Amino acid sequence: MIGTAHQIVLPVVLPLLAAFLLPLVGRLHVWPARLLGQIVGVLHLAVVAYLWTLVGGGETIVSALGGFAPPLGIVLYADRLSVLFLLVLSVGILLFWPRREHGGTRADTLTLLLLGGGSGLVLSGDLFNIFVFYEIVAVASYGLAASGGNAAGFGAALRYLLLSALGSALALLGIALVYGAAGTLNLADLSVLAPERLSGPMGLAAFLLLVLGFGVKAELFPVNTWVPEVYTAAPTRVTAILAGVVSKLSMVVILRLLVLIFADPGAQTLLLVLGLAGVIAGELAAFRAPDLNRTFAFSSIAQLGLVAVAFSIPDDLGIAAGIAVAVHHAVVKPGLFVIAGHWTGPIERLGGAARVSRPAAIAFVLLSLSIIGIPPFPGFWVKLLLLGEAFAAVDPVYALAGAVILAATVVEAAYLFRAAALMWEPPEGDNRPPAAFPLARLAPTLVLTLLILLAMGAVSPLGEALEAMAAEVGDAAIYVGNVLPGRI
Amino acid sequence: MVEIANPGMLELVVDLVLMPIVAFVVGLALVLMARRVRAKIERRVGPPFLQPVYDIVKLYSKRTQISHGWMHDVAIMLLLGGFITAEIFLPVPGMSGLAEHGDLLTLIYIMMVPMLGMALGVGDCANPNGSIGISRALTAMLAYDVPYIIAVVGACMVYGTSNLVEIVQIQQAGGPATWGIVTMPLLAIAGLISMHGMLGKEPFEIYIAPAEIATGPMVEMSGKYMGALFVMQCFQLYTVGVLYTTLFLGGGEMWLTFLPKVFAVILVFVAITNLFGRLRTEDVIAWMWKWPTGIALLGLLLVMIDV
Amino acid sequence: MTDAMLLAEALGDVLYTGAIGLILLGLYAMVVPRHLVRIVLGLLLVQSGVNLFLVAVGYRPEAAAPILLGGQAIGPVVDPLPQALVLTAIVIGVGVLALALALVVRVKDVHGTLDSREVAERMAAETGDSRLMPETAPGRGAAVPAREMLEDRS
Amino acid sequence: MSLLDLLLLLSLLTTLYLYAFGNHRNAGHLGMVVYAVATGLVIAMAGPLADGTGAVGSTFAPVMLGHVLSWSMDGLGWFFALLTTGAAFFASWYMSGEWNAEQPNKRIQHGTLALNVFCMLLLLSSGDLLSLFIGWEFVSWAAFLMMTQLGSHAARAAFRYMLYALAGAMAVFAAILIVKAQIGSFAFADLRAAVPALSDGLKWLLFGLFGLGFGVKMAIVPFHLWQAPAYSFTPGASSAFLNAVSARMGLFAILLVLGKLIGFATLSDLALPLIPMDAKTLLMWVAAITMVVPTFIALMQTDARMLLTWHGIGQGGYMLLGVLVATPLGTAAGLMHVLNYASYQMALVLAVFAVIHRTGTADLDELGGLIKRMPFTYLALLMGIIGLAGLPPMNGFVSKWMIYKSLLDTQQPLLLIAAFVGTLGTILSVYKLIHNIFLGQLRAEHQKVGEAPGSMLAPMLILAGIGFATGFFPGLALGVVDVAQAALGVELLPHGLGGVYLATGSLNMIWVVGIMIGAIGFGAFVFYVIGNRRYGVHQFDNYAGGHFLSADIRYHFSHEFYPGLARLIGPWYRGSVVNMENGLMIGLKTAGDLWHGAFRIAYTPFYLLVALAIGLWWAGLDGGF
Repeated sequence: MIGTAHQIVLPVVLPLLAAFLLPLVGRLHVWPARLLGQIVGVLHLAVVAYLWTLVGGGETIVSALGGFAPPLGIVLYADRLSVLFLLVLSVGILLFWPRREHGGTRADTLTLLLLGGGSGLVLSGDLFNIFVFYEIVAVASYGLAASGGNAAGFGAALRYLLLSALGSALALLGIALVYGAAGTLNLADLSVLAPERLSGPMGLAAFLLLVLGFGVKAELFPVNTWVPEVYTAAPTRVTAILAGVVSKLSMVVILRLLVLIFADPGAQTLLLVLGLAGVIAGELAAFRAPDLNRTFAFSSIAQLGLVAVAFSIPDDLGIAAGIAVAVHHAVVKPGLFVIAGHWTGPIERLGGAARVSRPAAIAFVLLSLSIIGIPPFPGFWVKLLLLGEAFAAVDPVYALAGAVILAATVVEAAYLFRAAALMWEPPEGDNRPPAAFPLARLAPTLVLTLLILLAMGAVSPLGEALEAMAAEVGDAAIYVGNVLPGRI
Repeated sequence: MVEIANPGMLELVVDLVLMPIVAFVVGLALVLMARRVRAKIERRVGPPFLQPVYDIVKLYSKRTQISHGWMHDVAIMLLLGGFITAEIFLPVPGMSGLAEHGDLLTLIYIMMVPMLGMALGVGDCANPNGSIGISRALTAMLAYDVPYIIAVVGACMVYGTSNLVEIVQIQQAGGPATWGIVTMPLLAIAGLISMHGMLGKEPFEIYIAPAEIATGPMVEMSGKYMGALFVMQCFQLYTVGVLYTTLFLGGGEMWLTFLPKVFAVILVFVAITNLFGRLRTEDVIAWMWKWPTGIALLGLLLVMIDV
Repeated sequence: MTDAMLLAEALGDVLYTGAIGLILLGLYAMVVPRHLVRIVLGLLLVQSGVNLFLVAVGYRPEAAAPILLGGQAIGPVVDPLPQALVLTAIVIGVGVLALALALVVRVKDVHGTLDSREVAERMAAETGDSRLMPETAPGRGAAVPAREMLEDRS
Repeated sequence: MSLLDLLLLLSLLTTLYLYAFGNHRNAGHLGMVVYAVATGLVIAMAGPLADGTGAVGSTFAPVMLGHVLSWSMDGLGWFFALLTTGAAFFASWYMSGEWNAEQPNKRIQHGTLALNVFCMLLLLSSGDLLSLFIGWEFVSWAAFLMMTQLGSHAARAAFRYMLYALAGAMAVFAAILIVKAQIGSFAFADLRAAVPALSDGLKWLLFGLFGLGFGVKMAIVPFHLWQAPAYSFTPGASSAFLNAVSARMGLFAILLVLGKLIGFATLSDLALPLIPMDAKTLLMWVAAITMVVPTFIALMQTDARMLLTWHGIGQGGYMLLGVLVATPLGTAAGLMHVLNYASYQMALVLAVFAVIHRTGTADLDELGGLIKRMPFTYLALLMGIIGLAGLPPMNGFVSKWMIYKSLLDTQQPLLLIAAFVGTLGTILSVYKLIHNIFLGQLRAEHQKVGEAPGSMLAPMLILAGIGFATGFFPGLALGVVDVAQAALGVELLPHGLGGVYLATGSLNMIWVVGIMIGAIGFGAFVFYVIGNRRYGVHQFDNYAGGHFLSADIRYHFSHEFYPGLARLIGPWYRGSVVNMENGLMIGLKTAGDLWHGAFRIAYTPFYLLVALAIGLWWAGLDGGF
């Protein structure tokens, strides 16, 4: 149905507007600008929460911008999936809102840009708008990556930019291919036309280009080389946002593309291969990573690989598993990056960390346990969902993928617990123990850990909600029916 | 549950008393025989008839009775107790004692108890020579027990039971053609060699080696401690002889045919003993694990094909 | 089929070939050279190629520009949508390129070099990952300020 | 609220309480009380379980992601639960007195013990495959927590354990997910019903995955490397508890899944290609190798704790072999060995830790003569090693005899010989243990060592006493075993108080032990009454080849106790499995370095290009360009 709720525009427009306003206000004085940014952030959360009340029961909101009806007009589409990730985005960004950093309001502006762009990314119902919002997110993240002010940050941001821009260009090429074949860019419209016009190798090539292009942010396998550099060089909060939230938004886009347009075995196989390669590459590289930052960077590559594998399973429950992995990772990884951002330096120097700051060490262990997938932590149920689907899939390739994931889990536990065990050891030799953790810096981690612990008690309702959501997302007909009533 | 006909109380008591005594007396005779045969081979006259008894009496009545600790004393009790127990579970003509309540496997384990007791006692003496002796003796045990157990297992498979009384009955019912030595000659050979090792005679007596480690386990034994060892030797010769007879030579239908078999077995050991020098510890293992074990495994293979 | 139509068809092919050629040229420039400005220029080439491709997708032989004159259509027109898209893409591309060049300047400032590989090595050294490069690393975990390294080299 | 609820709740609360207030000096006593109550609860559950079909359910059944998790304890779980709470009771007793006063990390010791008990009870009462897996993970991590508490090399050993355990757990996870995918349910009954219909390949897969997963916990060869160091470097009572109970969880799971659900009979129908062997025989040979190899590794140890834990691995092989024989006798033997082993191994480990407590070392080259100072500890250790070596009159003999007998009756002489060789190695090794610690010369620095305190002596002597009592009256233990055996669906073994009577040979321990006591009594009579009076001398009053001995002269043979044997079989210790483990680790590291390097060095768009090219080629291939 075409909803009348125009609040759906607010999450996009508000932050963008504020982002452009902020530097102007900042000219006058810094603090009102910062206040403005924060107010908009909170407002965004409020709007998103309100949106959730609208779509939470399974309804959807479709809003045609400017009054042009789809497929000609531009569509914003909000269902539970998009609002869920809006929520993740909003909470993530609020939790890691820039503190007083040098550069005045620059970081605030970029963060707002990211917020607006990201909101647009998950809400867009149109391939080209997705591209535009993706670029907005990208530009914001380049700026944020360089905002640490350290030499490595500039280099990393540049290399990130080059790769990402190349990826975007290729994605645009993919969009051109799609348009050339189908003559439309509206997702719903494409979904109707795809079986006819995008099923051949052309379609697959377009999907490849799109996945490689959008995969840069989603940390997909061969285009994720920027990850360790940027996550090491960028400020902790930026790392947390990029790894925790932004990467998931791109995955949501890829999911939409897969479900609506490229729902054929070729595309699924492609995503499976990329995802699996990401899992292997990420876990193995993390195993040899010299410091916590890189460890988690590689580990998040692997986790995103898991998401890709889950999405590639041709089944609604696979989608549910993918969403679960994504959300779980979005909760856990930022918390871990906060710890890594404070305890930098070689892992071997972590000795004595637990004595210096017990809450941090305990949070580290709990979050690690969850990410490895040890019962009763939520991570276990997530993995159960994912692997259960993998082993139940008709194609035995998925069982093989499941086996690889299980093996990767052991490697994952090895590097996480090597670090955890070191924390309880006394410092080696003459080394000093790592710096004590101010509780204020640790606060986001503690909040996220608490969230994980609370989720332990709500596994079943969450799982049911996820399955309902996945059933909705997985059915292209629902999407098309909502956007283009009458076409089906 | 298989019902076992319990022997009458009186009969049991008689068995319990008589079996160790018989074992002791026959054991003394066996020791005497061993010494006389050795003397004959060395062209000596040899000890008088009652010499073993004299030895025991002498040792028990010596004034120097040095104890090295309570484990040293307990060891002596374990030595004697272990072998007496073993005798009671080893059927002989007319007396099966408690053999129905514990089979061949049990007997093998009971026979290890005095060995362990002695090892503990020697250890308590705090003399490294003794400890070295025990180390060597246990190593030798590891060597000879492998072919030994293969032979025993093979025998159990052939007879289809591990009950000693039944093993004897089967052989006696079928006559010499069903004796172990006929039905499983290879196992019988392996058993003979390994039991020779068990007796600790040349060439397997490196653990005593008087010139090197001052008689090893016996280094701190004097007086009645030594006497107990002497008694143990009687029991050991008897047990090994009877066990071999029971497993491979048809057991005993009556004492008249039974005792000659036992003496013959021991005579073979004694005869072999005097032909050899002494093997080093690792050579004992290497040899035991090569030849008797090989023969025994071959025998077991034949048995398995047969069964 | 008229000559003009044939010419128009050929033009379409030329457009596609040119676009693909630009993209390949750009990719080459991004992968092989190590000079950062060349790499950025490569990116420019790729973007241009993609834009050209997008325009070519909307191209129809013998069609007019999609401009309404006096409120009425004038026969077949080329697809206007790709053109609008390209416009947006060009704007975005310019922005990104500007940002890229700005970052190149900063990189040159802090690292003192425009060789992409050297930049990578220096970054690795600064963030403490010298596991694979003993010859350039000043020592594990030692964070050497970029300026000092610059002076060392001169 | 059922008894099971009560039991689980009790142990959970104990865990929380002891973790919070474990530093209190009465924590050990509290633990004793709690574990005694828990044991009582377990015993109270026996009634409905005795016929083998009953189970005590839990009312706690959360629904997780559409799967109902259920917990209910049947006879098999009950058997192991009894073992667990009993072992915890003695461990807690050991920790209640002087030990407790001197430990720096009491809270962790008490807390982890309680946590382990809770997790084990949870595992033992699991009612479906999912709760089994959850319990399995719980047990693994609880044990990890217990092992890692001393830090440094204990932490390293625990870390290694964790990797092994997790790899095993992942295998189990894969197996239960395959089961779920194939039969659509996690329920035990459904798996049992579906097994006959599964294909052979699938059965092999499940056998391999479950066997590997559970086998890792049992430390069957070649997954045995982790266990000895992990158990050894854990403090006293915790180590004893781990030794006695922890690895038995693997046996429980094997019995439950392979024995009860899939069925050993099914396994023996799975033939291997080329060689005449089936899955069950294969596992039996694995068990046999597990009996022999770790035992001979134990023989070469110089640390008393390591020696014992290596033997623990070998003893696990006996249990597995016993239950795999799968006749009434064999199953009973394997299960009884679990109880017996727990009693003597705990006594042994506790005794060794008492020695460490007094002397500060467990190095077999640096002790000696302690029988003069710690006679009761010596007694506990002596009874323990007699049990471990499987000699009469201790209970270890009974279960080993039954294992031998079952192998003999099922015509498997080669396995029997392997078992026997293992026993011979054990005898050698335990003599070295007791000789090097307690016999021989008392070292000068240990002249003033005192006997272990009563709170530590009592549990180990009582455990040794249990070992003797169940050796004297095996019927006591066999009665307990019956419950588990009934639950497994194996025919019960007819037995009396004194032992078993079979057509092919019987064992009545009342007679054996009775006669032995009598005969030793007679030996004592002969010793004390006949002959001249003995007199004690100082240990320096020894034959020393003409030397005068004094306190500073080392007159004790302990280092490399079996030189002849070592010379011969030394070259056989090639460390193949260690090399395998190292190789795996190096391979992993190399792969990690390669990927890590790939992320670091190359200029990044290159990968994109390669992926694009391959992808386009593949897309063309797939679409038929």
